[in-house]
Amino acid sequence: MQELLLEVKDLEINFYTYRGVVRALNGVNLRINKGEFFGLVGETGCGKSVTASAILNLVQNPGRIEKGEIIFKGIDILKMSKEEIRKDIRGKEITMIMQYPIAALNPVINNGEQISEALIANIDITKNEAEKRTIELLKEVNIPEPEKIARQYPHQLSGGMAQRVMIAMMLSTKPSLLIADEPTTALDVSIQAQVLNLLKDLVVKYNTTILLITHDLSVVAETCERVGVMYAGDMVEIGELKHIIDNPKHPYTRGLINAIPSEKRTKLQEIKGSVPDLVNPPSGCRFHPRCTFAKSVCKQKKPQMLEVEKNHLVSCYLYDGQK
Amino acid sequence: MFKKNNLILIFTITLLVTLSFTTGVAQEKTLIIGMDTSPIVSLDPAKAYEFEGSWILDNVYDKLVRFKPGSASEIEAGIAESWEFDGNTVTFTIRDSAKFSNGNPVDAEAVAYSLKRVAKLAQAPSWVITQFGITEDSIEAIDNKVKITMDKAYSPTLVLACMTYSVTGTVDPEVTESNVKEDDMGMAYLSESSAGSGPFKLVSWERNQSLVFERNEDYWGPKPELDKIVIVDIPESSSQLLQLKGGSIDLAWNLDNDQIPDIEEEEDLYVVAKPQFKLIYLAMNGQLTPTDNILVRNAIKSAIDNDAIIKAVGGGSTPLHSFVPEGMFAYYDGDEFPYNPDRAKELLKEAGYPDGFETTLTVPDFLSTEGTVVKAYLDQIGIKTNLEVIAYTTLLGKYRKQGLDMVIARWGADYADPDANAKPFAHSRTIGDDATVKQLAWRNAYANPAMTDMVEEAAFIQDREEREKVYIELQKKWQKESVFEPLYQMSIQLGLNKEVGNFILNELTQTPWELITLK
Amino acid sequence: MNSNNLHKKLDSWKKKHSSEISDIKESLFLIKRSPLTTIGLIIILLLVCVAIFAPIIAPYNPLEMHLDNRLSSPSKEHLLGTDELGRDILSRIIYGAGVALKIMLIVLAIDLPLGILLGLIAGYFGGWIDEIIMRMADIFMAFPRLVLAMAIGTALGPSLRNTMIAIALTMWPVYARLARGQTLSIKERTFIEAERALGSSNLKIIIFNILPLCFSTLIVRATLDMGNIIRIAAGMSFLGLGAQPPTPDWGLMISSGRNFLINQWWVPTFPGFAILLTVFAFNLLGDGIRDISDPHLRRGQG
Amino acid sequence: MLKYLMKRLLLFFIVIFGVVTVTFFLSHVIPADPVGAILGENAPQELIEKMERELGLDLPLGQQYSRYLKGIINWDFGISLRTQKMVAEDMRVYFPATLELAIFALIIAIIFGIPIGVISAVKRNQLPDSISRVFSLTGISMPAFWLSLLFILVLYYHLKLIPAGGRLSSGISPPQLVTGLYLIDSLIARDYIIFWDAFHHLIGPGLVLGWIQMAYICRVTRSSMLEVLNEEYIRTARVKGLKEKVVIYRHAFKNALIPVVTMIGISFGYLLEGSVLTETVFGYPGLGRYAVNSFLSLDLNAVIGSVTLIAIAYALSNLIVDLLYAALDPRIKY
Repeated sequence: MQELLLEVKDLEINFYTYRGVVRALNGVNLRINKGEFFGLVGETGCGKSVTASAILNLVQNPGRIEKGEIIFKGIDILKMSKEEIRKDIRGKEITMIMQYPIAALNPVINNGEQISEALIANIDITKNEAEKRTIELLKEVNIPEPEKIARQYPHQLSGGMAQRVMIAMMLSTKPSLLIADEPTTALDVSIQAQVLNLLKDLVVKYNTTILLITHDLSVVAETCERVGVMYAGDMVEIGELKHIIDNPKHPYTRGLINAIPSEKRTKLQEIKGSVPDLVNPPSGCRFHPRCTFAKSVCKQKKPQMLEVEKNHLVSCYLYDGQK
Repeated sequence: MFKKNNLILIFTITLLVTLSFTTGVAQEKTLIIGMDTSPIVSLDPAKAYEFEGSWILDNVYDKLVRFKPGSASEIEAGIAESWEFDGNTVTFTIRDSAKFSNGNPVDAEAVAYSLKRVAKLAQAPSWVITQFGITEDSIEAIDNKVKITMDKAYSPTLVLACMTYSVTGTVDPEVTESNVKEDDMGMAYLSESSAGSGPFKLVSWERNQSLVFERNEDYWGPKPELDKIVIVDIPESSSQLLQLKGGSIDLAWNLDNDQIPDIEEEEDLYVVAKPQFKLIYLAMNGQLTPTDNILVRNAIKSAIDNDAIIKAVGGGSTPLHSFVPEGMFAYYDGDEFPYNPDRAKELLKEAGYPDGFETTLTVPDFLSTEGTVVKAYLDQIGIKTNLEVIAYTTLLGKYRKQGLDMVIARWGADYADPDANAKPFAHSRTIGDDATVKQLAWRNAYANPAMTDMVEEAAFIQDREEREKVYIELQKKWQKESVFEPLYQMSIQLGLNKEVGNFILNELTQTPWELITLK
Repeated sequence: MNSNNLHKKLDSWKKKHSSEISDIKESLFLIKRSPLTTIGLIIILLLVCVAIFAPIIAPYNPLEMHLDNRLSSPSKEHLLGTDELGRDILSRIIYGAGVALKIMLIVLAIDLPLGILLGLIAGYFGGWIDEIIMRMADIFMAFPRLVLAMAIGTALGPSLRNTMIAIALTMWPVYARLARGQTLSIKERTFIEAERALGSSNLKIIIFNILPLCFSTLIVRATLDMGNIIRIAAGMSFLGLGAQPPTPDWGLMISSGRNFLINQWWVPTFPGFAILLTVFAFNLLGDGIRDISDPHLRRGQG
Repeated sequence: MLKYLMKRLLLFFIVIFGVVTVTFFLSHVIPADPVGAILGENAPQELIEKMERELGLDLPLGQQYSRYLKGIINWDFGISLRTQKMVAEDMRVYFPATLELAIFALIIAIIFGIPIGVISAVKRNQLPDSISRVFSLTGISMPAFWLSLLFILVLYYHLKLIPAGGRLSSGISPPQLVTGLYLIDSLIARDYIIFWDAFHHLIGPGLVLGWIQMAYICRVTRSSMLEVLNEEYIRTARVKGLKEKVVIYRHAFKNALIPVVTMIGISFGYLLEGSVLTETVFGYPGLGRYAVNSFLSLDLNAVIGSVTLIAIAYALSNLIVDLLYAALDPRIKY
C-alpha cells in the first residue's frame, strides 16, 4: 500500500473579477502518493496552476478558496495560519519551479545567494555552510563551473541553466513535494529532455514526490506514473499513465489523445468548440457542450468520479452504472 | 531734621543702587528693523538711488545742509555751518568739530573731494547736483570753505533742496583712496562699507540677511541713544507684521495699508505715518488716437473717482490733483476735472466717441489694484479697457520708447522743490528725439511749449512768492491741458513697538537716527 | 436595406475591435470599482458644471467692486468673505473654475497635436530629423518646468494666453517622446510592413495606422498632466506672470491676497483650497487611469 | 562604460549650450529697460545710455551673444544689474543655500516617502493604502506657494514652532565658510547654536518642499512596488518560505528601487522648481528667490546665470541617476 502524501478534497476556488465571478475550480479531488511522479494535464486556464497555487497557499487576489480541504501529511493546510504555512510548509515541505526560470529568479541578487538564502531560511545552517552547500547543489544539477555561476546574475544564464538553478534551489531543502509548473515549456526542445531527466533522477535521489503540471501530454508520457486530466476547473479523469494513454475513458481525454500527432494516426482530430467562459460555466458536466456523447443528464448534474478500473477514475455519465 | 536726613539717605542709596544696576547690567540698546532690503544696491552715497539706501546713508554720511527733523522745507546746517549765494556761485563754510568714524577730521578738502567724486563717477543720482552745471572743475576747497560754481544763477531754495540729497554725503578721502580698485574711486569698497562722519557707521552687510550699524562715537552732533541698529531682511510684509507682533523686530518698514488697522489695535504697537513726495498718476498718450484728443483726455479725467482708489488701496493715502504734493512749496489743491461720470460721457460724445472705444492700460505689478479700479471706472463710461499688468522693468522699457496707450505709474520727487516735479510732468518742447528732457511728458508723447517755458522760467525766479504764483498758474494750466491725472499722494506707514520713541519722518523719507529713543 | 448594411458594418467593426471594446468596458468597470478614482471623476464633473453654469450659480458678479465692504469676513451674505476690492470671493472662485479648466484644455489642445506631430516625424523617419527633434526635446526638458515657463512667460509678457503658450512649450517634449516611442514600436509590427508592401503612402500609414494608437497612449499621459498644468499655471499667476487682473484666476487671487494672510486669512486661503481640490481631483483620476492602463498594475487587480 | 560616459558628457554640453542659447534669446527679445528700472524713473536719458554702453547692451544681439558665450566658458556671467555684483559671485552665495534646502527636503522626502510607498503597495486597496494615497496625492496637488503661506500662518503665527523666514536669526552670523551649507559648516566650526538656528530656519521651507517631494517619491515607490510584487521572482521568494518582510524588503524593494532612484533624481529638479516659489514666500535667500527677482527685474545676466546653473544642476543630477542605475541593476552595463 502506497503512503498518501497529499489529498485535495472538493476544492473550489473563485476569482472575483470585473466580468463577474470566475469559477476557476469546481470541486477538484486529487490524491498524490509519496514518491510518485504525478502529472496534471489540461489546457491553459483549466485550473491546474490554480490548484498548485492553492497547495502552496499562494492564490493571488482576487482569487478566493471557497471550500475544500488540502490535506498534506494528514494535516489540512487550509486550516493552518499563514505564518505556519510559511514556516512549516513552503520551502521546507513543498516547493515549486516555474515556467519562466529567468523571470523566476531575482535579477538583482546573484544566483548563489538566492539558493543559500533558501537554505538559511529553512534549515539550521550557517552562512558559510550554506554557500558551500550551494556549490554542491549546483554541481548536482549538472552545472559546469558552479562557483562562477553562483557569482553570476540570472540575466547572464540561459533558460536551461536558469531552470537548473531553480531546481537546485527548490530541492536544496529536500522537500517532500516539488511542484513543477510547466518546467520545460519555455525551454528549447533539446534542453527539455535534459531537464526532465534531471528531475527524474533527482526525485529518486532526494526521495521527493513531484507534481508536474503541463499542457503537453508528451511530457507526461515521458515522465509520469499517474496522471490527472483537468477540464475547465473539473478533474475529469485520473489514472495510471497507461490507463490514460492507452485506454482513455473521458471524451475530453480521448480528444486530447487524438490531438497528439503520432505514427498510428494519419489525421489529427480537433475537439469541437472552444473552452467555456468560466464566468458562466455550462451546467452539469462542463464538457457537455463540446461532447459528442452528451445526454440530457449531462446538462443537469455534475457527474461523480467513478472507478472504471483499479486506480482509474472518470467523471462521466457514460460509465454510470457500468460497474 | 532727622526726617530730612533720612530722606536724603534713602534717596542716595536708591540712586547708587540704580546706577550700579544700570551700569552693571547695561544692555546694549539695539533697534531691530524689518525691511525688504532687496532694493538696496549699494551703500556708496555717490551711487545709492533708492529710498531705503538714501534713508540709511543720511545717517552714515554728513551732507552740507539738511532739513530740520521732520521737515522737508526748512534747511538747517549740516557739515556746513553757513552758506552764501552770490549769483551763480555758492560758498559753504565747513564746521571744524566734525570727525569721521575712524577719527580723521572732516575738512573742506574732504567735502570737495566727495562732490568731485560724485561728478566724476557720474552714477545714477549724480544728476541731482550736475543739473546745475556742476563739474569736477567747478568745485574748489579754499581753507575751511567750499566754493561751487554753477552754470546759471538758480533759485537758492532749489539748490539747497538738492544739497540735502544723500548723494552729497561726505566720504573720507583717505579710506576711499586706499581702497581703489581699477579706477573706481573706491566705489566697490564703499558699496558695502562706510567711511562717513554721520551718527552711525556700517559694521556689516550680509546681503539678503542683515545690515548692522553701530554708533559713531566721534559724531559731532547730539550723542545717539542707540548703540546699534540692525536691519533684518524680511521681504514679505506679512512676515514683517508677524515679527513685529511677535516682538522679534521693533519696526516694520514695508507694511501694507491694510495691515495698519491691525497695528493700531495692538496695545504695545503704534504707527508712524507721513505723506511722501511720491505720487501715483495716470498718463495718456498725447500722440495716439483717441487720447491725442483733449476732450477724450478730459473725459477720462472726469471718469475716475480718486477717493475710490484711495479706499481700494486700504486708505492712508492723501488725495492729490496736481503734480506738486501736499507739504511741498506751491501746493495747489484745486481740481479742474473732479469725478463726474455724466460730464465724462458728455465729453466723450463731444469728442466723437459716444460709444466709447477700446484701449490698453498698462500698470506695473505693484499698482495692479489701482489699475483694476481705474479699469472699472473707464468701463463704466464705455471705454473698454484691457488691463496689462507687467513687471516694472518691462513697463519702463516700453514707456521710454513712447510705446504705451495709457499707463499708471509712480513718481517721487528727488528734492523738495516744485521744480523736481514740474520738469518731468510739464517740461516737453517736442516729442521728437531731439528733446532735452525726455521725461514723463515726453514718454507719453506730449509736448506743450508754453508750459515748458513756464517751467524753465520758474527755476530761476529768486523771489519766493512770485515763484509760487507761477507754479500755481502752471498747475491750473497743466490740469486743463496735460495728459496726466494724478491719482493720489503716497504715504509711508511704519509699524513700531511702543518702546521706540522719537522716530521722525519727513516727506522725503528722512529720519535722524540720532534722535531715536528706545526703552 | 441601408440600415441593414450599417448594422452589418457595425457588427463587423465590433468584431474587429472586440478586444478594444472589452478593454474599455473593463476600464470603466475598474474606474467604478476604485472609490478614489470615482471621487476624482465626480469632483471633476462637478467642477465642469460649476464652470459652465457659473453665471447661474455665482451669487454675485465676480468683478463687481464694493469698496465699502472690503475684506469682510465670511458671512451669510458672502459665504467666503470679500477681497480687497470688496468682491465676493465665492463668486470669484466659481468663475475661476472656468479659467483653470480653460487653461488646462488649451494647453493640451496645443501639446497633444504638437507632441504627436513631432514624435511621429521623429519616430517614423528617424535619422537626422529624429536627432534634431529629440535633442530639442532634451534641451527643453533640461529646465525645471516652472523656470522655463517663467522665462518664456517673461519674454512673451504676462497674460493668460502667454502663460498657456509657455506651459505648452515646456510640456511638448514629454508627448513627443511618448509618440516617438509608440511610433517606433508600431512601425516594426508586421501589419505596417504589409501596408507598405501594398503601396500605402507614408502619410496614409501614419494617419490610419500609427496615429490612432499613439493618441490613446498620449491621452492617458495627458490625464496625468492635467492637474500639473493647473498647478503650474497657478504658480505663474502667483508670480505675476499669468492671468491679469481683474480675471478671477485662483493663483492671482492668492497672489493679491497673500498680504492679508494674517488678518484676513480667508482672502488667500479659499482660492488655495480651490486649486488643491481641483488638482487633487485630476490627480485622482489620472492615477486611476494610469493604474488601469498599465498592464502590470492591472494584473492582480481583477 | 567610458564610451557611454563620453556620450553622456557630450549630450550634457549640448543641452547646456541649448539652455544658454534659449535663455539668452528669450530674455533679449523683451522690450524691457532693465537699466532704467535700476537707475529709477528719474534718471536722465544720457545716464541710462551710458550704463547701457558700459554693459554692452547697445551692441547688436549677435555680438552680445558671442560675448556671453565667451564669458560663460569662464563662468563669468557679467554683473548683475540688481545687486551690482558679479553674477557668479552672487550665485556662490545663493546656490549653497538652495542646495542645503533641497538636500534637507529630499532627506525628509526619502525618509517618509519610501516606507509609506512600500506600505501602500503591500496593503494595496486597504485602508493604509487609501490614507497614504490621499496623503501623497494631496502633496502632489498642493500649490507650493500656498502651502508655504499656510505654514507661516499656522506653524509660525499660531503655533510659534518655526521662524517666519530667512536662513538665520538676526543676531546670528553665518559660520566660517567651508561648504556654504550652514548645517555642515556650523558642525565643522562646532558652533551648535548656529547649527540649531540654521536647522530651525530650514524646517518651514524644508517641510513644504519635503512633503511635495515625498508625495512624488511615495507614488513612484508604490507603483514600482506593485509592479515588482507581481513578478515571478517574488512568487519564487514566497515559495522558498521566506518571511514576508524579507520578500518585500530584500526581494521586491531592491528591484523597485530602480525607478525610485530616477524619481529622486527628477525630484531634485522639482525641488529647484519648488524652491522658486517656496523661497520667495519664506524669504529664504536662495537661488530660487534670486532667479525670481532677476526675472521680475529683467536682470538679464542674473537670469541667464541662474537658469544656466539650475539647468546644470538638473542635468548633473540626471547624470548621477544614470550612473546609480548601473550600481543598482546588474543587468545594466554601459
